[in-house]
Amino acid sequence: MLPFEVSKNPGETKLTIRGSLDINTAPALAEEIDKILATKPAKVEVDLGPLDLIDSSGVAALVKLYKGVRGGGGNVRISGARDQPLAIFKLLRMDKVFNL
Amino acid sequence: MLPFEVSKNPGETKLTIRGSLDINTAPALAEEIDKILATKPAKVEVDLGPLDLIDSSGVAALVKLYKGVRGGGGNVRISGARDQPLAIFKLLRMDKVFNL
Amino acid sequence: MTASIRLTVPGTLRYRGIAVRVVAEAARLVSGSSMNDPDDPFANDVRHPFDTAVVSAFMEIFNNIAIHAYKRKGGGAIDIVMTPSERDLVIEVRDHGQAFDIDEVAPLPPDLDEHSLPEGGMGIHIAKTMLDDLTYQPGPPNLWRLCKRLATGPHADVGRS
Amino acid sequence: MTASIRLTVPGTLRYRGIAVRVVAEAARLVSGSSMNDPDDPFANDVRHPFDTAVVSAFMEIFNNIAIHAYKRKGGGAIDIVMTPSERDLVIEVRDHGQAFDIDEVAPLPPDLDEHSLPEGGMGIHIAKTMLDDLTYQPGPPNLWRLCKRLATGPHADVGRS
Ligand SMILES: Nc1ncnc2c1ncn2[C@@H]1O[C@H](COP(=O)(O)OP(=O)(O)O)[C@@H](O)[C@H]1O
Ligand SMILES: Nc1ncnc2c1ncn2[C@@H]1O[C@H](COP(=O)(O)OP(=O)(O)O)[C@@H](O)[C@H]1O
Repeated sequence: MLPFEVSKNPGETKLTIRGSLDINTAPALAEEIDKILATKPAKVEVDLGPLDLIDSSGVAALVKLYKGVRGGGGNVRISGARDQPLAIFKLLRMDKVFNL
Repeated sequence: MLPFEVSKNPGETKLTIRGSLDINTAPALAEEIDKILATKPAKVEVDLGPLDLIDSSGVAALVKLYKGVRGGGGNVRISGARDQPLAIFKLLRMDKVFNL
Repeated sequence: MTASIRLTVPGTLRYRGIAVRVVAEAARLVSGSSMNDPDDPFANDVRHPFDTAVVSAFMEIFNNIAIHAYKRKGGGAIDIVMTPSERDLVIEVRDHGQAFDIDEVAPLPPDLDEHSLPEGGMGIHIAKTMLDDLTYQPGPPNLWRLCKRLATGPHADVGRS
Repeated sequence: MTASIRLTVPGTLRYRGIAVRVVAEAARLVSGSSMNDPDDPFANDVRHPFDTAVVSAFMEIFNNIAIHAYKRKGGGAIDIVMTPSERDLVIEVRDHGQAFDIDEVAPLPPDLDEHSLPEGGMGIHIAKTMLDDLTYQPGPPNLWRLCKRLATGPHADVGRS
């Protein structure tokens, strides 16, 4: 099973990430992100509620998604971060940019 | 939180055991079993559904309960064993005695 | 994949949980039951028959070392070397506690009924039956060698009783 | 409680999961977040701020050794010695891969906005900020020393940024 799920509705792509987003699992997400970016989405919702752990490779994948969508004129909404992932975003001061 | 729960109804005592019943957790259960046996129960239901792991110390605690209740003329019903605990009961050929 | 994993912990029951987890992970490297379950990075159920056999046997060996060899007082280490290969897992466990004669351990009674249900003396029997091979060599250091092969047929990896 | 736990694994990302689990357990021995959760013997969430800090830092150090020191090719071991005490956890990590000059690692830009969000170079920063002390001594063996103290005040153990 993949550590993420993508669902596409008209005008919105939803990405749910679960478990551990790390150096071993981030490469598969990065491929999915490339596919998402290729669709030039207007709005991407990222649900981090089921995410338990993240490392810098996982953060890099999310940053790539964020920059890619914004660079194409779209919007990203990240929600649900808790525990260790939230601590990491705060440490990196990304909580403000990501609006967590 | 204790690895077990006891509920008493008239004529029946129900014991639910969860997690790991092993050399580190069995002593607390053995104390509880002494209390249960002191009530000379006519019927004890043991639910092993939430039990993930057992070792020989855990088995010994259950045998003590079984023998104690039967020795006092009562009945024991053990149900719900699965995975590793079930494999251990089968290996020890206790599945037949315990009616699993 | 024949590199080894080595874990050394103090010889008390406090460290049993850590050791059991590592052994469960080593079993998973052989059985292929996923190590990084994306749904729960730390999920660690023991479900696969191979993992069940390895973990069940190892728990008994660890308990016995802490209780009988180190007499619940610690004072020495338990050294565990796990060598996973494609087909089997070999675990060597060393301690510097008191040695014993494994041939003197009485077997379990062959037929169990309600009255003969054992309340002890099951550990070595569980470990032997769950594994393909279990040897003990008194030391120092005392050396246990646990070997479990990955079965290819169905229902073939738990117990041989 | 000053006995050490030692884990040695091959220096590849395949063994990251095992190492992270053991470090999480070692952190739990200090923070007191239960090691044997009776509800799930293998539950292993990282929730306590102390555990969060230790695990976050260790994951980065392990990644870096596998990727930069061993260049994703393995070929050597990663040796981890965890010494839990009542007040802190000290973790020493040794590898025989390529050494580097930690003082040359560029810091993260102090102010982040949408455009300066980093896509790399965060690992050492995360590890340093999460810990009370992080040192690196080029080898062989190269030696990382991670130290995290248990905070007594509330909200005091995650990050110092
Ligand atoms: N590692 C060990 N070191 C010393 N003695 C041991 C060890 N393991 C087992 N023994 C001895 O063998 C006996 C049988 O062990 P076991 O089958 O596990 O049952 P139990 O531990 O319940 O007695 C123990 O009572 C003990 O005397
Ligand atoms: N263990 C290590 N061995 C060799 N070089 C390392 C090690 N850790 C870090 N480095 C070097 O320091 C740099 C910064 O590391 P880090 O902050 O983790 O970011 P990243 O790994 O994303 O580049 C790395 O790019 C690498 O050149």
